Amino acid sequence: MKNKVLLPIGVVFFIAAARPAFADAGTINAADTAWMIAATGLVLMMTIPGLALFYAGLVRKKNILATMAQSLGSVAIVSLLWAGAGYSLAFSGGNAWLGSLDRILLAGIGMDSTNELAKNIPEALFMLYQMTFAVITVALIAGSVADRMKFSAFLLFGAGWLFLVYVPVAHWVWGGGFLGAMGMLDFAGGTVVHLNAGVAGLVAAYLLGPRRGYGTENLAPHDLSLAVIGTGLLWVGWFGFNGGSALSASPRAVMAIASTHFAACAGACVWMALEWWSRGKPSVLGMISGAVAGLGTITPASGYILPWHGAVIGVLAGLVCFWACTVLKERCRYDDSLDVFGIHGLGGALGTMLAGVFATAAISVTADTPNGLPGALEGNWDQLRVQAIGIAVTAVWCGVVSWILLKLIDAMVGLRVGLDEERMGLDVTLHGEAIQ
Amino acid sequence: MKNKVLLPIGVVFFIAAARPAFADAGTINAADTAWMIAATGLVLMMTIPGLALFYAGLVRKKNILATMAQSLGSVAIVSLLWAGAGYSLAFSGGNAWLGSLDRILLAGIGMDSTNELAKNIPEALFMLYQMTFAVITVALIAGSVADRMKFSAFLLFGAGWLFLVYVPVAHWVWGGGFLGAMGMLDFAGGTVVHLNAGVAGLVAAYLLGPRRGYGTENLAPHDLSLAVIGTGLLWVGWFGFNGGSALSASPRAVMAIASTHFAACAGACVWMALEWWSRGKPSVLGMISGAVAGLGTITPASGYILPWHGAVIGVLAGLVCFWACTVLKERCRYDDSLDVFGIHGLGGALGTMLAGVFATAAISVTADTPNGLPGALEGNWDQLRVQAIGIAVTAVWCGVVSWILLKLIDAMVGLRVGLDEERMGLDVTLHGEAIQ
Amino acid sequence: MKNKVLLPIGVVFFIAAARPAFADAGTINAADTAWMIAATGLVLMMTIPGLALFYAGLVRKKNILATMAQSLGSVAIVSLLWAGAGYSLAFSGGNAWLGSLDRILLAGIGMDSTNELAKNIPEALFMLYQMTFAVITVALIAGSVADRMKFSAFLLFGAGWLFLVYVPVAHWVWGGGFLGAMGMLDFAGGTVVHLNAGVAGLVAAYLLGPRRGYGTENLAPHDLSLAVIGTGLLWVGWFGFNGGSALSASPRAVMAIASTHFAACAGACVWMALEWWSRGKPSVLGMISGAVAGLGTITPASGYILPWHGAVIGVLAGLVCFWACTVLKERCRYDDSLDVFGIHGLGGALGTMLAGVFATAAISVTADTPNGLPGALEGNWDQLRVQAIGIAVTAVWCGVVSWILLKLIDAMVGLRVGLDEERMGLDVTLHGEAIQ
Amino acid sequence: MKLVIAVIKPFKLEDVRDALTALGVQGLTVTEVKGYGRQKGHTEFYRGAEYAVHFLPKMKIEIVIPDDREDQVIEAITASAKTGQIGDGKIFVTEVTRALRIRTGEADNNAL
Amino acid sequence: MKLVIAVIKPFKLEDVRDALTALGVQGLTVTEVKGYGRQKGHTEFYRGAEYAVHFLPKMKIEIVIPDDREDQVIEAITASAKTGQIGDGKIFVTEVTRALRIRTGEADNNAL
Amino acid sequence: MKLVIAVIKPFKLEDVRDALTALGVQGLTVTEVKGYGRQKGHTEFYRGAEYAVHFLPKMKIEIVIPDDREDQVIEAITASAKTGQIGDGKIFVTEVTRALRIRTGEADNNAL
Ligand SMILES: Nc1ncnc2c1ncn2[C@@H]1O[C@H](COP(=O)(O)OP(=O)(O)O)[C@@H](O)[C@H]1O
Ligand SMILES: Nc1ncnc2c1ncn2[C@@H]1O[C@H](COP(=O)(O)OP(=O)(O)O)[C@@H](O)[C@H]1O
Ligand SMILES: Nc1ncnc2c1ncn2[C@@H]1O[C@H](COP(=O)(O)OP(=O)(O)O)[C@@H](O)[C@H]1O
Repeated sequence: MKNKVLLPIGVVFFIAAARPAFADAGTINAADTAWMIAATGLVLMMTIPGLALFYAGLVRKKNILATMAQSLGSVAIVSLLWAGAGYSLAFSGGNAWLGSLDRILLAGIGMDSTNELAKNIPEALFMLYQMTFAVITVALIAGSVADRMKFSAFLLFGAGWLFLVYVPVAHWVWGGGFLGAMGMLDFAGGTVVHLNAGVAGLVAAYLLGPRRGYGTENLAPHDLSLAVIGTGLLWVGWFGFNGGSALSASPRAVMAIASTHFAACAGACVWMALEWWSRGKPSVLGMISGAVAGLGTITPASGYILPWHGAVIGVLAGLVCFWACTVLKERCRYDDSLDVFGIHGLGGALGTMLAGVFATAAISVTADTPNGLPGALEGNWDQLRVQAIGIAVTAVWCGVVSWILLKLIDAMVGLRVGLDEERMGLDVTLHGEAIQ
Repeated sequence: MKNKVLLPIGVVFFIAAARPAFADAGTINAADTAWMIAATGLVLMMTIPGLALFYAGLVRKKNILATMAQSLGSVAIVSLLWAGAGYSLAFSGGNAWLGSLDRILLAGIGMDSTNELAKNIPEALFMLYQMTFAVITVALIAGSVADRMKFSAFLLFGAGWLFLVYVPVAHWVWGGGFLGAMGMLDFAGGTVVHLNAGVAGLVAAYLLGPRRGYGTENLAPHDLSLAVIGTGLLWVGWFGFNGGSALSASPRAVMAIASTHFAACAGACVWMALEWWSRGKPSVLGMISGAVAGLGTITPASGYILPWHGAVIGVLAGLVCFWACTVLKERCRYDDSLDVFGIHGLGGALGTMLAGVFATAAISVTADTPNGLPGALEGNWDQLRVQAIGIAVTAVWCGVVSWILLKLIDAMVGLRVGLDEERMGLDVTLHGEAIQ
Repeated sequence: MKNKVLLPIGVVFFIAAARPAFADAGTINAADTAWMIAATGLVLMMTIPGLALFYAGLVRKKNILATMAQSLGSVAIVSLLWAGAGYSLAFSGGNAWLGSLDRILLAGIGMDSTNELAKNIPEALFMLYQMTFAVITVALIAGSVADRMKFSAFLLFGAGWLFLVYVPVAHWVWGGGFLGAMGMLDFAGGTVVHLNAGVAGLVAAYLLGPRRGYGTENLAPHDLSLAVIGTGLLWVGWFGFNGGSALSASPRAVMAIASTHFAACAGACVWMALEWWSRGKPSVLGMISGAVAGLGTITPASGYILPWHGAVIGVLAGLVCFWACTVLKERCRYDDSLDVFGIHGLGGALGTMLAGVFATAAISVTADTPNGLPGALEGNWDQLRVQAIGIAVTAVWCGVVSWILLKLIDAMVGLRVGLDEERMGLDVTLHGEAIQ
Repeated sequence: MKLVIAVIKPFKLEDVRDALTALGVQGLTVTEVKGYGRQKGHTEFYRGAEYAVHFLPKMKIEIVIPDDREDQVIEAITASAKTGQIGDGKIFVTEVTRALRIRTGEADNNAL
Repeated sequence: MKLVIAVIKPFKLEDVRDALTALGVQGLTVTEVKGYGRQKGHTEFYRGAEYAVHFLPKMKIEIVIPDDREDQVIEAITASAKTGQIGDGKIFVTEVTRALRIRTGEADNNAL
Repeated sequence: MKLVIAVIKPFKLEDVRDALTALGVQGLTVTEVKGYGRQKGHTEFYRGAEYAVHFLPKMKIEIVIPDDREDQVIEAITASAKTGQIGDGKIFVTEVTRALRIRTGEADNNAL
């Protein structure tokens, strides 16, 4: 809210608009607040129950509850750590590398405080909204290690990774750090969320080793209908994820939602078509995989592009992620159980590059960047270099730190359950309960 | 947007966009945008996962995924076709019969463009919101043909039907076409959505023939709990469906939601009471059927009436749809598997007539119709004639075109799976996967 | 929005909020309306499908549908009775004991009417929002009597209890009655909703007697994954429950949501830790129980406190409710099947006391209470006395009236199904259907 | 007495039960089983992975009958369960040395 | 050796198991089955359609025991599974010619 | 003919099937069962309540074979189902007096 001059404005809205704005504190806008509360709820819903269902639907019956426990645990623990220090270290100023300690334990967040990055909504709301991103990023990783990781190890990893990887990367890209300063485009988390989760998942899958029976036993999902419910909630929730990243109830939020939706549709159609063509049958798992691939891939570009760009990105997402899950994984022989790397990791990287391709000045224009942020299609080829640097920095940092952290945790409590526990299923052995 | 006087107002927002406001384009209202984004998300949620669950819960275990695939496929394909041409042909001006080609491939939809029909929200949002209606209408039809239609045939039918039936009818009623011009009342889709889907479903059910074992084998729903989850999400989503049709965060939206909710409650109570009385036991399927009957039936009237009218309409919906599903269907010997015609078709027609009965000037008043739109109860008996014409035109057009289209598709790829495939279940035979 | 005169804006709410307020009718605010519609939808979603799933996931397979029927029935019947008279008796003025008859059958609720208690939103919206609270309170009680109560008896009880307990208590605390006048703090329903439901449930559980096989047979939940889905929807819905209780899209709503979320997280962590420590395994049921305990307990305090208070309250909620469900219940030998008393009853009472402890003037300040409402931590020890009176009055009234009402219904139709019906399961015997 | 075990196609269950009750058989016990045999299964695929599902859903019917009804019962099952297509299933017979009705204590043929 | 097959009401399973372990029986195998018999089923209805569900949930217990324990075991099951109401179920006995413990290769009575 | 009943650990099913098909066994029937035996179950707890779950998931395989293949089949099952740990399961053999293929009416050894 930089402009304190009174300006003529041409409209009193039919229904009451509500933007007082005479006092300094009064930069908070009720309409934006209304939307951002909804968006925060939507992104929380993406993790519980969205992601919990999506993942639970893909594992075997004996691991359904354990898989859900990982989503629940991520919400509970990451949220508290975020309030404790994560938010402060990511989003409260600081230097190019890390935020400040000003908001440790939420100190100073009051009724009328706002964050520099979103002066139109209460700071507590900005903090909560960003929290839901940290939560889902950690929860996503669980898909790579499904069916075999210890719950204790997962929680320790999530807590450590939040501070060592998520928080710095979020600061670099969004919180005033060097990647953002360099002009890197990542609207809603192609690198911060999806690439990050994908790389961490890949590293964890390598370190843990494949599931017992991988390649020999039937590891088919127990109940794909759960995964379909989860996909529906993820999809709707993504309106809050990408649309909310506009941080206002504005046309930009709408544009982000439009490209997001068309990317999901195109991803689903492409994956469906590829399966139909290659195997004679389009699977439901394929359709939802394509939709999620489209959603993950559009994320970094969503607020910078035109709706039809979304469809193009969705098509590319479907092609690349299909190949990653069916060909690449086979070839590299890692067991990324639920394809976090193949879908989110590669999708996130691809989308980050495509943001550099499709960014459109007319959409990405803001008060701070009055000329918009053009991409390669509009002649700004250099943007691709910036995007590539962002991807490389994130992937390397995340990969290395995740590896070290997992090694440490392995030494402390062990990463993987025993063979008998894996065979009996994690529900009973880790949580003492079972789907009857 | 009545007030065109310039007022001083003190703030230009940091992020964007949306409130430029010095020019004509500046009619976009953030509060309405906030609500309409939420409403769009809610209506999408009605299809995935709402309707997917509702229908999946009513079929046999071997067809659960195939049923969900139909909802997913409708979302993916109808959305893209809507962006490609559907929106333009339905909602961008044109003549009495069809819209223009101005918005083909979303051409011209920018940050500050609006549609004549909703100047207070970004056009992209109006386009998305209307898209969710097209999506669910096609998805609804799947209920009639559950358990036996080929997935390929369903997708072809959905794509063709969208352009040949949905788009013209939507234009006629809402997009500036002749039914709207005639004064026909259909607030949120009694004819456009529900009657349309019901008639198409009925025609399809006749052409496909009954499910193998209909009337002899036990075709009981596998897991009604899924249908209950679906009903809950449909019900909540309907707040966006009917409330959103006010296109603003206004008392009218609230009134629509109030009558919607009471209609659902009354429908559920009536169906429950009828079963209790006629069979000694109120079934859960009965309760949710009544609720959905109430919701479908109130739809065309919702934004024109008082809340208590909603309860009356819900009662009538429960009575008529109960009779349709238990008596009429038996008598006419069609196998409309999940009662799309009995609930949505008849409910939509009934509600469209009742909109003509209960429309209340004080509620239906708008800028364009400053005297409101009174119904028969307020002396405007002629409205019933108009409503009847709307119903007849829609039903006949939809019935004839659906029939022709299905015949064509039958000739091209065949409508129905083989007997063995039907017996093994569509999940395995069409999609190569199964609920374990 | 009738007022077309240009007016100076006279009030800048401390919190921004933007409620014009110079004209009588023109007080309705679109942004607040947008958020409150969403909040109303969220709270409805808490009952269907949220609570329906949460409870259904905790019973045995043969009772899943019957459990869901209780949630559905509560929605349908309580909503209609609320419109009929409940709202009027609770929220339309009246005296210290009961509201007036002014709004019987929603008389007088028009497009621009507002309630004194929420002038910034349409009255119909306030009525609907409050309705969703009445609905979920009745639905909550079903958890205590799961697996054995007659559906008819439950509906009769719900209807009677609504008018004899819920409506008066809501009026006493929120509608202008004597508890509110005394200064009792209950932001979103610690006494009105949670304590009330818990006490009614406890009384009902005592009168019905334990489930057949309690303590000897294996009564393990059939499918906890349903309960996890339910928890996710309850959690997100609670943003509408507590955040919506601010009745505006304001920082206060955000603060309520923040403390709510951290309480849920802390509750989940504590319960998880207690189980891990006492039994070696953290169960998923434990995590969700802790989350719900945190959510229920924070409710009365949520809009008066700082976010970190929420975490503290969540910790206490986890400790107390864990003890209630594992130790207290064992000792007192009642069979409160799904721990409505242990979690909601005690949590509601605890939270109501803690509201008196943590209430913070800076957060609880409003136009009516410009100095805020300080609690014991800010020196206002007397608040604890007031809170205790509120709890005692509610518990005694609810306990006594529930007991009498249940006895009456027992005499009329009988409370409990027969032994054979209980053994065969309520789905088949009461509703004539089953999960296959 | 004999225990007749028939493994049949699931959708034939009602037909078989009707045929048996027509014969006066008063009780039988049914189990959902998976069968492996000449009838081929199908392939399910999940993203990269393909699983051959060799086991097909079948119904196993167990009926204990007096010795003299064996032929009748087998004929009734054969007639009602037959579609003529591969996978119709099998009937096996074993000897039962004792039968008892728990409720009354009636034994052997009286217990059936 | 004998194979004792008991079809009982599901909620009696724990009682029967307790009675058998009290006798020293060290192993048994349980299957969820559907029973058709004198005990009547129920009708389920779904909108227009009504389906008579003739098959009731039962538990089938299979126990292989040395010949000399047959009477004991049957008595224990009868006593513990009985409610006196229709549908209590049946006990059938067949001859087992061979038994083997997979883990150790122990045979016949030693394998049980 | 013999009916071989093997109760094995679920994850050994594919191994056993492979071993049997290698022998030329052309059909078998599998049932999900719960086993009670020396292998201990686990405890599940739900808020206040603890339930001892004594019954472990097992797979029951039923194969009818000609008399002369009994030893072969039993050996194949033993070899393929063995982990050496408690709970590996049992094999029981009973006599079958008659077998019939429903589709063709072929009888006894020809029906298998
Ligand atoms: N030797 C056998 N022992 C036990 N069950 C068998 C045997 N052979 C076949 N079955 C059962 O019978 C079913 C049908 O057998 P299959 O060979 O597929 O067809 P058909 O009965 O037409 O020869 C199998 O799925 C299996 O359950
Ligand atoms: N002849 C039979 N062969 C196999 N199972 C039987 C037979 N008769 C009864 N059963 C089983 O025993 C159960 C109980 O039998 P039912 O006739 O209902 O009651 P009761 O045992 O009191 O006579 C049946 O549900 C069925 O599973
Ligand atoms: N006497 C018996 N009759 C029937 N089934 C048995 C018997 N004893 C064991 N079983 C089955 O065999 C399984 C394995 O037996 P168990 O005693 O646990 O281990 P082991 O086979 O190593 O001795 C049991 O779970 C049960 O299903």
